Amino acid sequence: MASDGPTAGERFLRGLIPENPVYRQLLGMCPTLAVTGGMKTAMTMAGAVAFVLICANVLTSLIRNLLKPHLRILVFTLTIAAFVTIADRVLAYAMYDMSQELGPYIPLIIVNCVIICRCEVCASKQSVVVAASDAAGQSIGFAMALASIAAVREILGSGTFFGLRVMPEAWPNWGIMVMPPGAFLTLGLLLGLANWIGAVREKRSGAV
Amino acid sequence: MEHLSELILVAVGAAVINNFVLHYFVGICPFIGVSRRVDMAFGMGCAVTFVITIAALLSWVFTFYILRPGAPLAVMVLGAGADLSILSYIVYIFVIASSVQLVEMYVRKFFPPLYKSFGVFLPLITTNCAILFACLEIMKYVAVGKGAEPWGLDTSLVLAIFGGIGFTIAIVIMAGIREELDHCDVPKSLRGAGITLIVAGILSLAFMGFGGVDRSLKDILHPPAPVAAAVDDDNGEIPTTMPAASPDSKPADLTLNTDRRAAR
Amino acid sequence: MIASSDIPGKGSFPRGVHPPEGKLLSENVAVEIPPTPAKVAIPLLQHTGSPAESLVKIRQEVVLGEAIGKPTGFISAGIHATVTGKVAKQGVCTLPNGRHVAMIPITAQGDQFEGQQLWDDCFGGDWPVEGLDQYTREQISRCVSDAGIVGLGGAAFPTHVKFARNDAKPIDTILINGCECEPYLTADYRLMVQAPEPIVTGSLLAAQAAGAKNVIIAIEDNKPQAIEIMARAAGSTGIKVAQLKTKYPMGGEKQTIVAALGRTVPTGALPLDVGVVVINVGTAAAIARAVVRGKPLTHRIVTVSGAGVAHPKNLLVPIGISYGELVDYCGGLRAGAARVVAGGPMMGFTLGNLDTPVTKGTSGLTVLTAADVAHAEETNCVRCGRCVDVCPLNLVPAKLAVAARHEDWDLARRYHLMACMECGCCAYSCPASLPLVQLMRVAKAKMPRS
Amino acid sequence: MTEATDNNQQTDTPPRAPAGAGPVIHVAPSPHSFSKSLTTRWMMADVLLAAAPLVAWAIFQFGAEALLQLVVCVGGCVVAEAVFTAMRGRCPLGAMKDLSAPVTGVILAMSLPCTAPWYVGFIGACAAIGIGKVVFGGLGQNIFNPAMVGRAFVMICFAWALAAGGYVQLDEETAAAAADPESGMAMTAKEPLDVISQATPMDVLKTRIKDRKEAAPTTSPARDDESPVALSRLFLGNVNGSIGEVSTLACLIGGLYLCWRRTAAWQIPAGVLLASVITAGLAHLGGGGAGLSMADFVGYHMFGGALMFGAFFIATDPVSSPITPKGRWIFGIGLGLFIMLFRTMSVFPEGVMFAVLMMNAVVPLINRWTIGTPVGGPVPERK
Amino acid sequence: MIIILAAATMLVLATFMACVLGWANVAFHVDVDPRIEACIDALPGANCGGCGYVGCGEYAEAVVVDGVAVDLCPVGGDACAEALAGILGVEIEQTWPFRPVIHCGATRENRLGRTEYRGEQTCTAANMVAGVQGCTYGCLGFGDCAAVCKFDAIHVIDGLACVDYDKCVGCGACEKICPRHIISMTPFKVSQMLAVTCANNDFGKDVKAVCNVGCIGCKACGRACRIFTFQEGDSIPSLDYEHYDPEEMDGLQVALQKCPQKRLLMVGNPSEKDLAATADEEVPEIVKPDFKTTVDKTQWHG
Repeated sequence: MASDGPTAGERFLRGLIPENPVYRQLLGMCPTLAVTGGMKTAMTMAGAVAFVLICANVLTSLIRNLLKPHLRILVFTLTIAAFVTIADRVLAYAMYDMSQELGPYIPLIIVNCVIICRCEVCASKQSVVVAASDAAGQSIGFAMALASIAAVREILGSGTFFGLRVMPEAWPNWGIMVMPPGAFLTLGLLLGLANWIGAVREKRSGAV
Repeated sequence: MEHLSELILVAVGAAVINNFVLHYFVGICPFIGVSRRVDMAFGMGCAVTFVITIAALLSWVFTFYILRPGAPLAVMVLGAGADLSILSYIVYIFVIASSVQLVEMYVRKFFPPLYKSFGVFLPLITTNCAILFACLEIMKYVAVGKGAEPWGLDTSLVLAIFGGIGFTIAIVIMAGIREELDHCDVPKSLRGAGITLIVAGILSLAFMGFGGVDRSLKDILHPPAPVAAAVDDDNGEIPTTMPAASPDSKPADLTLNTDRRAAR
Repeated sequence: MIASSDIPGKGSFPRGVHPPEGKLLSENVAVEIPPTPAKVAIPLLQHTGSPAESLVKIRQEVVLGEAIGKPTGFISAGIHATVTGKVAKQGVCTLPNGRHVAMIPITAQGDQFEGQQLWDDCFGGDWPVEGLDQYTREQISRCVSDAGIVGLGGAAFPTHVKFARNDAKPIDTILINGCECEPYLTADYRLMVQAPEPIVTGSLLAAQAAGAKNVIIAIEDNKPQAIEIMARAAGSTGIKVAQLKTKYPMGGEKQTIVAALGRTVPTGALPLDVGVVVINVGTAAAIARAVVRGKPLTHRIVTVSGAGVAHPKNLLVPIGISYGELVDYCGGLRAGAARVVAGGPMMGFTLGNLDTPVTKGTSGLTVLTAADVAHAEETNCVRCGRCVDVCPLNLVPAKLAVAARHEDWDLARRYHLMACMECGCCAYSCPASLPLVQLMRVAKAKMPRS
Repeated sequence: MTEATDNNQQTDTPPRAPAGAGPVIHVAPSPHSFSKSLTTRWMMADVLLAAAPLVAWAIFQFGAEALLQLVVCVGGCVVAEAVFTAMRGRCPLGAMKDLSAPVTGVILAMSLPCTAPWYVGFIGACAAIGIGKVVFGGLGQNIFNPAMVGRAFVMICFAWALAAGGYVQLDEETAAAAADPESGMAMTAKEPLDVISQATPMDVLKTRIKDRKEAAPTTSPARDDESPVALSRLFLGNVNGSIGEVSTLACLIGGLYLCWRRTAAWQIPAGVLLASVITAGLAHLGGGGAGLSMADFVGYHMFGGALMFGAFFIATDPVSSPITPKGRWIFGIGLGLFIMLFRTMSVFPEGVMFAVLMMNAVVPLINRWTIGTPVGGPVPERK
Repeated sequence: MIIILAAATMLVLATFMACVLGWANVAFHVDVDPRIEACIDALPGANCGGCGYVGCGEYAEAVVVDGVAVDLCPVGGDACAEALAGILGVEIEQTWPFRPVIHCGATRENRLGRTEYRGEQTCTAANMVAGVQGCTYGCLGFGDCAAVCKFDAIHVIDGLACVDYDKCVGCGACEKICPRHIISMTPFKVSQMLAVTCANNDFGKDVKAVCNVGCIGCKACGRACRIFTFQEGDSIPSLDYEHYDPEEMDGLQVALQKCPQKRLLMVGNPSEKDLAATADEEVPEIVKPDFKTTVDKTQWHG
């Protein structure tokens, strides 16, 4: 399994849709729900996750032969924690308002299952290049998922997209969408939609 | 008395009003994963509460004595206050991971039946955001700057325990509903996580009813001075999370009367 | 006169339903005795327990009352020829309750006991109420056993078993069950009205056999005439007549015990466990006949009623006569007949084949029309809780139905599936027309034992 | 399997035919007798019937706007039901037949103010049927009361349309009058004014409590003692509010009809009323009485707002309430407590909707904890 | 200076925790059999219950802890059994593949005394209502077995359950669900097995009254071939599979021809044509679970 696994390119593509971390693997739900009130926060979060994920994957892959099995997870988390601290500080320096808005969700990247899962499943067994491309694929997949949810929530909830007004003036904002219930409902329904599309495609490919 | 009512406020706030799961979205993974059966959910809730308490205890100790600006350690070693808070994330996760592992091994060795019923959830908890979130919340109030009183150990523990209880309440309610849903004709694509999230959405809607209860509670516990209260009122829970009201579009504020009065 | 006030029970039990009674059709029709059928088919298993063993060979001549099957084991009962005639080749039949059993057909030959003569032999004449001490406990019990008497109310539990001596659980009360709560059925009512004396004698004998001090005859208050007649017949014998509320399933023995005595029989236990023996009025009469006259159980009163039959009647017929002959005697089925039910409409079993023989436990034949059984289309359960409001056992049928449909045995166990007695109250009152009783029956069959 | 069964029935040989062209008999499990008094559809129709006084009063009180709201909600629910059921690949007509969609529509309409724009009703209806009912599998399987899910959805979405502001037409004069703490209590004097322009009773109470808290306790005690809105007006319904909730009288007529028909379980409204009376009494004793007399304060809570409507029409939805009588008591009492908690302490003037959703969520747990013991005790363990 | 302090703090903390954990690892050590995990991995994970345990996990535990046989998994078949055996280091005993045989051969038109049935349309429910059909032994045809089959290997055709042996893996779910117990798991020594496709134990006259094709208990087959044995009180022959030898087809042929209810009694046996077609084929000693039968289209119910 370790040697004859998918190539780097395949792993990259897989992360986008077939193994999308949010819709397919149900990982990283906390940020998915918490920061998708608007596109800006969502994309910032996606960026931070991508940074941490890629760095952690690469580092894990580099040290994969040194790891004892029962200490593996501990080491992963510590590695991730270090990178998250970096990301947090950088963000606080560069985009202070955004960092305030994201609040505790940036440090919570440490326990984002996407990262630990990729470290465990992929990076600890694969070469650096494969691990990096896998991380990139997963990051983009994660970003896409966040973007889809944030788009729905921001457009319906605030009538804007990246802060720009896209709905007509008369559009009554759906206040619920930017609040916790809206996050749950949107993700729940989008998840159903994703499953449904997946099922339909599978049926179609089965029929052919 | 003052302190006690402070604790009550923290407790109520953490348990229901700003429920960890339904308001802050932390601990979603176990909330979805382990809410199939009521007894399992209850076990998970207990395990989380237990671990969260231990983690809060340790993280308070570390934050208070080592990490916060002006902590005794730095003063002792360097002779001056130093900010070690950059270490905080690493320390917290380290503390959580090791204490979970320790607890797991201990329970497994000495209470096998207990381990069988709830120990299996323990490894899952390491990556439970709720624990880290509680630590971060505590850090926020312990590592305050000059002028404010840092939280004591008791407040931190109350936050942790009641946060855990809030999590337990949410996950047990969810498990009750999901047991029922097992026998319902839920659309295939929504089964599992989808319907759970939708139910969580409605639950979170219901929990919004608690909005403002903490403030009223505060008023009851220590009645405000007549003048100060009017000003205080406008920083309510709900209005801040609502889209800001702009004067020409429709006002989107629930406490309309208050606002109008304020505007006047 | 009516002594319902001095019974320990409240005269009713919680919950239950009030289905339309339909008893008017046959309640005032005196018992008729149809001519002896040309052939009877006597199943070897007409009771709860193990089947009887055949004592006769093909072409053997038998006379009325001759034993043709001997009990095998303690919970079993003997079988007797119900006509005089010749045994034909043994075959099998499927009883309405689904038991597939061997039966002995007898072709009637020679002189038969018929008409008034039969009635007098069964129920007429004098019945002693004094001096019954001459029969010992064992004698009565043996007589009952030899006569093949089983509960005539429907469950057909061998009666002598109830009299078995058990010093750990002494019997203090004999409850004579004349409730007859099933709609349409009037067999017990006619017996009480027309032949109260053997019932009284039989009750006293039963008390003697069980060593019980109290005898209570329980009758629902929709049968005032029967209450009066029974009270008069009981006279100074010390038998009390209890007037109970008209309600289904008052005739279920556990409900009768609650209503009349205020005692609750534990789930899975028998009335014996609370010191009570419940005996149907018909059984009591049969006991009297067996002990006083030495005659086995060969005939019983059967109600043929319902809107689907031309002339509803109460008939005294030999056991083993086919249901078809009963229907034919009552003028045949009307055009609208849709379901032929052995027993009453609440707990009776449908017949697919009218050639099935009448057994000891057959209390009636109800022919329901398409309009009677018309049932609204099944809809989703809206958890209205009506089934909970009527369940005499305090169960939650709606949840049990969900558990049954999804085969969730944990849920079924949590909601006490096995306590259900299938009385049908829930299905009767379900607005969603769910087949609750059937679901529960299936679930009970499928539920793994552990 | 179904195919096979169908075939079975077609080709079955008829049983022993009785004399002549006899009837065809069939076999079936017991019981063979059914209570014909009630079907699921009749239960739904009962609710519609019971809602008739409310609807009549609403139209009398609020006029065409109420009618419009009703049409939008009922129409929205029916359309949503048809569309969503069709999306699930079920026959939409089959789902229509049970009348549950119109019931949801009526309840939803009754719980909205007449001033809410049409799309509020429509979106509420879609949310009610969509995320309140169809995702759970349709009638009988929803966990939450669909109408309340719909209302909560629009309440949080368009708070301005449903909260205090939704009821009050914001013309200058009324707004000023309502907002003025000095004249707020003089609302009763403005009776000739269109009811729609009044603040809702619960809002008045909330404001009043707040005012008392803020103002020095030396405010003129004379004015404080009178009820903010006369109880008789509250009872009759000559006040502003959601179109169905205003008239306690109509709610009582409809609700008692439902209880009499046993379409609604009487334990639930009884529990709600009991709990809220006691809680209101205690709140009054605890000093939260806003200066009213005990009777006025309790009566105000009883007759004002959606309490009666909620107790009789919303909470009694059988699907989302417990099934056992004991469970219903717990449900009703819990609901009453939550209503009073939300009314007195949260930022919302009214708590029925949140309380109902809250209690709906714990119904599975209540059911689980109130399983009765069978008569005769639990089933003994088999050996 | 701060950097050194931070590093020192981390180092001290790490050392401390490492010591504690290391000590705990020794002090709280619990032995867990790693083979259980390995077994769970080796099992197919269908959780079908075919092995008799609640799920694959439980079976894995039973295999390791209680030493239960490794070849109980019908889904995984030999490969799975070998894998389990490899994990445990034991030898597997070869067993015959068991397949369900339906002991009823009456299609709808052959059944007599059927009455329209209103109620839950399942066998289990209908079985509790008397008079649905005359024969109280035979297949009811509501398809509980078809519904329970996870492999789409059993179908109700003309009111009679028929096994599709191409798809069947022999999990035995149908055997367990059948309320009339007319499905039995039979060892298939060859691709075509003989079976008695009637379960009605009544006298010939009674059988004829309810079925056109039922076994009338004439016992002709028993006289013709000794593998047909009659249990005490049975009128239906039982097959003695222990002594079933495909070589001994002559006696079987005689028995087949002697059976008066021709169409029915021995439907498990290949028809003559099929027999001729397969007679020359080599009979494998152990039939692999993926064997195919060639005669599904014929009256092959055994």
